[in-house]
Amino acid sequence: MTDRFISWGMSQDWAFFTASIVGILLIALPLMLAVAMIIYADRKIWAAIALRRGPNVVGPFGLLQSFADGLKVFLQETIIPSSANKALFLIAPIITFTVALMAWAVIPFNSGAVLADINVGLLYILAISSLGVYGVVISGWASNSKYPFFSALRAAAQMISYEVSIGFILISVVLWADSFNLNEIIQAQQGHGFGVVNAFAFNLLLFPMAVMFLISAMAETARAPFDLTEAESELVAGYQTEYSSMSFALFWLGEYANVLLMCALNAILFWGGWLPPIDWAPLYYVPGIIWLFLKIFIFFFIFSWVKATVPRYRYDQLMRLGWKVFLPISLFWVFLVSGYLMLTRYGVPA
Amino acid sequence: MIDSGFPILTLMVALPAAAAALCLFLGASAARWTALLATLANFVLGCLLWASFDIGGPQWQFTEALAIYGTLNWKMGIDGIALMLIMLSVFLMPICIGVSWRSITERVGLYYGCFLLMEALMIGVFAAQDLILFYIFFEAGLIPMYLIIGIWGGANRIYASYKFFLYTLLGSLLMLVAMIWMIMETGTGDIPTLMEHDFPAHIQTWLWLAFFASFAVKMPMWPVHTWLPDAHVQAPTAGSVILAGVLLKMGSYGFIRFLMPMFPAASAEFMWLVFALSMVAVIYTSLVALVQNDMKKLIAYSSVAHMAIVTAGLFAFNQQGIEGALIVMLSHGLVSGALFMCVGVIYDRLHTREIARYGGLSNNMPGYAMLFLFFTMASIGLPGTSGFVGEFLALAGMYQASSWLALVAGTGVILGAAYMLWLYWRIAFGKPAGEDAASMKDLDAREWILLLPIAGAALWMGVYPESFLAPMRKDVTTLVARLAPTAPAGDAQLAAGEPAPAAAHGAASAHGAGEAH
Amino acid sequence: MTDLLYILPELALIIGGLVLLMYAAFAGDKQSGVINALAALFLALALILLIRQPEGPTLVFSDTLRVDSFSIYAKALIYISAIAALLMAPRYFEAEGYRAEYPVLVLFSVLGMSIMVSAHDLMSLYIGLELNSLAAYVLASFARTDGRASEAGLKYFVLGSLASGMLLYGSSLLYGFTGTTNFAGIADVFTHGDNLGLIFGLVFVLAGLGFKISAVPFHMWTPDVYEGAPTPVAAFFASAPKVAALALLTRFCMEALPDAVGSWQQIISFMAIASMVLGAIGAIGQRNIKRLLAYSSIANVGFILVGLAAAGPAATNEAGVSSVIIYLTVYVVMTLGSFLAVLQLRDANGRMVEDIASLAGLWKTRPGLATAIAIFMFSLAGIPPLFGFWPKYLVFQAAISAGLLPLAVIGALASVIGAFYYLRVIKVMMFDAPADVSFPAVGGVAERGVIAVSAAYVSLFGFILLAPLSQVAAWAAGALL
Amino acid sequence: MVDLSQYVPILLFLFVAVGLSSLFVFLPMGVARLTGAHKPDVEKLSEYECGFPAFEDSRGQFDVRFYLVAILFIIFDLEAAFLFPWAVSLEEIGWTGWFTMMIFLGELALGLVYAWKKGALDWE
Amino acid sequence: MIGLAHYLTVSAILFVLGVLGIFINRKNIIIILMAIELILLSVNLNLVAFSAYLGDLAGQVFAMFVLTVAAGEAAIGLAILVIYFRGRGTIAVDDANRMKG
Repeated sequence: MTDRFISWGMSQDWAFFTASIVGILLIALPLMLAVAMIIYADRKIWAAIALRRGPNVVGPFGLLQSFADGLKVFLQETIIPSSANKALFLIAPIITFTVALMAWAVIPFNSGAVLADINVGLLYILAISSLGVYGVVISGWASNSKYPFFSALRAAAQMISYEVSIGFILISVVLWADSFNLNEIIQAQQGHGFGVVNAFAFNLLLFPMAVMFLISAMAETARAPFDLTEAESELVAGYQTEYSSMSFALFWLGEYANVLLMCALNAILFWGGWLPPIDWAPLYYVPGIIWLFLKIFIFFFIFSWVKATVPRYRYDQLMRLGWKVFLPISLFWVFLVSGYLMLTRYGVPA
Repeated sequence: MIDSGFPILTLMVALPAAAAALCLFLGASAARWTALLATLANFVLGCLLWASFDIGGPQWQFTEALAIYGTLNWKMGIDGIALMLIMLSVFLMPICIGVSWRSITERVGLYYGCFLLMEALMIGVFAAQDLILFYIFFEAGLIPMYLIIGIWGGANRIYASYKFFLYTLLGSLLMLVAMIWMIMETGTGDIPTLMEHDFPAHIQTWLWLAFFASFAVKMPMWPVHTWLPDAHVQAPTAGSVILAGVLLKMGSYGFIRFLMPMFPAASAEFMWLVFALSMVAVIYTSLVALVQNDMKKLIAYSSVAHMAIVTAGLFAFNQQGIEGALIVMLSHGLVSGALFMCVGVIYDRLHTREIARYGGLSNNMPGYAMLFLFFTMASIGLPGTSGFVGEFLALAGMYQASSWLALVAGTGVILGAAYMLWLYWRIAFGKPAGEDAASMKDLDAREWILLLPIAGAALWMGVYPESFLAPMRKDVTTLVARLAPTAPAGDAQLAAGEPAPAAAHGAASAHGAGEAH
Repeated sequence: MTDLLYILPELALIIGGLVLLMYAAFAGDKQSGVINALAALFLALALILLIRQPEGPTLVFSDTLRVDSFSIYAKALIYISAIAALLMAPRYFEAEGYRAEYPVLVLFSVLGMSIMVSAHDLMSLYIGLELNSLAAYVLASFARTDGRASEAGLKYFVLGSLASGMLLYGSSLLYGFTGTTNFAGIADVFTHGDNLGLIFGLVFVLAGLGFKISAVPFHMWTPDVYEGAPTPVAAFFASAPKVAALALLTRFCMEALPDAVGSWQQIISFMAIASMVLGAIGAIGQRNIKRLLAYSSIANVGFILVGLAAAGPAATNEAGVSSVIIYLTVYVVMTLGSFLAVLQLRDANGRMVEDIASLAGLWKTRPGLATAIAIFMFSLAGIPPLFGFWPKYLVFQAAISAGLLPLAVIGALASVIGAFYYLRVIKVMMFDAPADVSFPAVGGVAERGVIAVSAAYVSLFGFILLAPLSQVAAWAAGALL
Repeated sequence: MVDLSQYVPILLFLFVAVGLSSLFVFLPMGVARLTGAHKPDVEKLSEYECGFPAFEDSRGQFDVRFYLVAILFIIFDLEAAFLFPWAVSLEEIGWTGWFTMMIFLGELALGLVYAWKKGALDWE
Repeated sequence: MIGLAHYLTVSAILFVLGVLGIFINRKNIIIILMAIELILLSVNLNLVAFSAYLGDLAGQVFAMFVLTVAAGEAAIGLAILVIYFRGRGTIAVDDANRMKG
């Protein structure tokens, strides 16, 4: 894109700048739209599984429901509890939403279609998504109210617990792809499964990691069945209890943006990203972005499906799963994968 | 008598040390007897030592050497001066043991252990020929003395023990630094070698000051003497005896062994300082002694005055002065020890040292009064007693160096007579201060046995001092020769017109000491 | 792989630590006595492996570690004092229940010290230091129920971390301005003169190490930690880590900064003077014997630093370093003995007695113990003929031959001040009338035997071993020259 | 120094994202004042507590297990920091590097076992 | 362009802030823990900047070590703090005064 702007007579720096801004807007605005739609989709899927109709009043098939909700919260009064720490109270949703957006900077939508093609993309995502916990903790603290506080604690503990195993899971992928660059990880999956399937997940060694990553992703985004942070029966609305108006909506949007990000990561890391599912030439005529969106939606469907069908975990079960199941397994898998790769790629030690 | 290769000095150190270790584990009575036997045995060894000492022979005798590590050697050897001081120690030691035979009832083993250790260390100090070895013996004496004062001392013993310990430690650590410097400079810690080594004059000044700091405190010289009255008053009788008798001599021994031969130039340079301090000390402490109500304190101050005469005599830099100082040292060792014992005798009966509580003792304690009188006279320097010989010689030597000094020191001797006689008068004559003082019993057999030998020795020294002077004479001559190049001329040469050294000797023989060889 | 052969003692410690950690996890605290014994055995094994080690000097692991006679000697000293610290622990913790982590932590801490004394690189230095410190922080607050212990741990942690921070900041500057973290490489750069960056780096590193050896002005944590930490831990802190940190400091100065003597000697001299004087003065008002020992350790570190400062000039390298080594050796014996003796002080209810005033009349009830304490105190004060005199003499000697006469003189004066508080302990025990506290005899024969042996060693008997000790010290010092 | 220009878009993204979210937070507050929806009162501004006034300070003591999780997280997450550079440089460092890391992981696993046996991973 | 001097300056500022945070802060021990982390971060910044400047990897390796050790340190610090809080019920700096002298 930079080249096109240069050809329009811009200087190198300005062209780069403009191209970046355009790229950012091309990511951020559709993302917000996508979030709105995905909320609608979520409710629809959930309703369908529960044999209900879901939103169907606003617009055709209720398609405009999210926008109506958005307008409503926009016009609502922003209530800041008198005992709250006001600055922090307002900063928390900003952090949450900012972080949720930022991670998308390195997501490749197609070969070369990435805002910042940095060589440590995966590390960047890990780093940025770790920051998400700050929004939660700060909101819980700043509200100065019991339920948000406990919820924030729970959320923080939950998120960091699963981050550990996510870190180890990713090592397996990185080992195999030998890179942190998401594009290179995707390209490494070309024909990976049985020579034809473009996905790491079809590797016997990596499939368990794919499953674990999917589950960890749900826990990391506090989606059901791991939505203990806002378990209505216990914690009202969790750390968002004291929020209202757009501040509340920002948490909501950020949450769904994160869900989408996790779906995208699932797709990219284990299911070939923008590659077509099968390494078959005709499929490559379909633009990669379509494949990616398709995969993201499939994963989102899985997320919704799980949310609608699986009962909520208890907190101790959640922690046990993270620390006593995923962590040891992923740790062991690092050994397994790296050992296998050493033997196959670099030979038996002399 | 004793084979020259026989390590008698080591034996004399080891015997009491071993007995000390043994005493720690023994019961009261066994410890007493062990201590007595060990000290007596050591006294016998000392007599053997004296008998085998070759008067006029090599300067260093009974030498033994054993390398320990680096510049630290187990090197022993004595000259006449050391011999005499060792004799003083081994002579006083059994008496000290006897003094505390009954008065010490608590922790007897530790008590005698400390005393025996003191004996070993004192002999070590006088026999050591290695700087660091000397320092170790010198400094180690602090520990048993600290315990003796602190555990068995009087009411204010804690303060006294601290003061004693810290004063002496402060001085000697500075000396240690100087010693290390000397060893680094010369590459040897051998005392005889160092006694002939010529350090550059400006460095001598510093080294002299460092050594002086240590020995002046130990001696003690005015104004760093203040620990002594406290220590004496608080220490048990035997502790006072050993303190006055031997420990103070370590300081003057240091003057003779280190300060003067090793740094002759600095000694000459600081002669005025020593003289000034001595003069002040003689007058001041005598005056202070006059106003004391406490017998021990009075004798303690008299010790300071006597030691001032010693320093003044030593720094006269001539044969008479130094010989006199040495005799004063020995005499003071005997007499002040005996005086403390005399105080102890009545203290044991009345448990007070206040002069005013006594009086008229000549009535109910005639034997005691007689002995006390003898020692008082010896302390004053009555002719026929040891004190006279020493003080006369020292004053004669001083007069050669500085007539003013002799004048002031002479005044001090007169003042000494004043306070000692007054003390005796208050105690022995007049009316008894009370029933209890009047009803005190005279000396018992043990006390006679303890006091008589000292009286005998003092008398011997007074009548025939040559026995004691002879072994030391050659060493003193060597010392005087060593000092001669830098010694300033005195203002009162006795025999003008004759060659000075010969005249000096002539003066020495004038009072009957004579040339023995 | 051959590199591994040079760290066999460390390997023994690692494997021992991990095995015992697992044992501790599975067997629980009931087996802690066994684990304690096993840990001591592993340390003994490390000691044996150490003695069989080639004396080198050998650089291993990309020149980050140096195995030489100096490191071997320092490690031997560390292992032995750690064994002693281990052996005294179980009985102390008896009352509240001994926990199995203690020996494991000691092992890890010792491992860190092992790396410290071998460090030939800023990285290995840091890793060793932290491995030691992290375990030490936990040890300091090991008595969980004791408020003083956790406060001690907290203070130790905060100031220790600050120290590591300063050390690291200095390391980063040294690295930046020399382009290497290797001691030899740093030394090379210093031969071309120094600049402000290097000096800053050096100052920060020395300041950081100053914390670890508790030299004034970085000593604030020491009294609190010694008082608050459980007594065996305090004994451990006073011995092994001191050896390690001082050995490290010596090695750093000698190997990385031989051409910057002018710079570091000043700093070390300043720390030496300040430690000797403030250590002595600070101890005077103390009522708790552990605090007193803490100040005593500060003062003693000052004396050791005198030896190190003297090791600066090329002519007195060996005298300085070997005086440091000998001082450390004797100091370790004295301090371990003192703490062992303090451990014996329990009243009739089994509570520890730390108040000096309560020791009054100890001589009556426990004459042997009182004698031992008196020997340790006189020895710490450096009064001859006790052996504590000798290392003081050696550092003074080294200082004087290095032309640092003021250090020796100030050291002498500080000794006098120091003698004052050591005397006070003796005074209370020996002179004062017995207090109400009675001291029943506690501990086994072994414990009392160790006290007796160390008391004997620091008494006159030390001089008998003087020649071998000096030769070994010279051998060890030779590795750094 | 390393060329950091490829991170410039990320920096710009940060500005845009912060701007966007701030807008979302603060714009409705302004709008609410204009529309008159902004009507705070004491009850409205009090924190939520099941319909009762709050009993006590909300920031009370909380379970020590949260600290435990935090401690465990710090350890295990940061040890992973060593794995990342290792994972992409296996080729260069070869078997030595692999064995080294396996020893490291083994020790980490031992740590996990210890924490497990000590009950640090139990939430009950 | 941002050069070595800038990095060093920032790092020095962070370092000083960290040290001041430890000494000046009289409120809360947690803040001290944060100040310690700040110091270590300033060191890391230094190391990485030097490493990049010198084109030498050792600095980054060092930084990794520092990072890991800092983690361990933080963990232990937190653990000690928890014990302390349990015993004392406060984490105010001024209350850590049970021992004096």
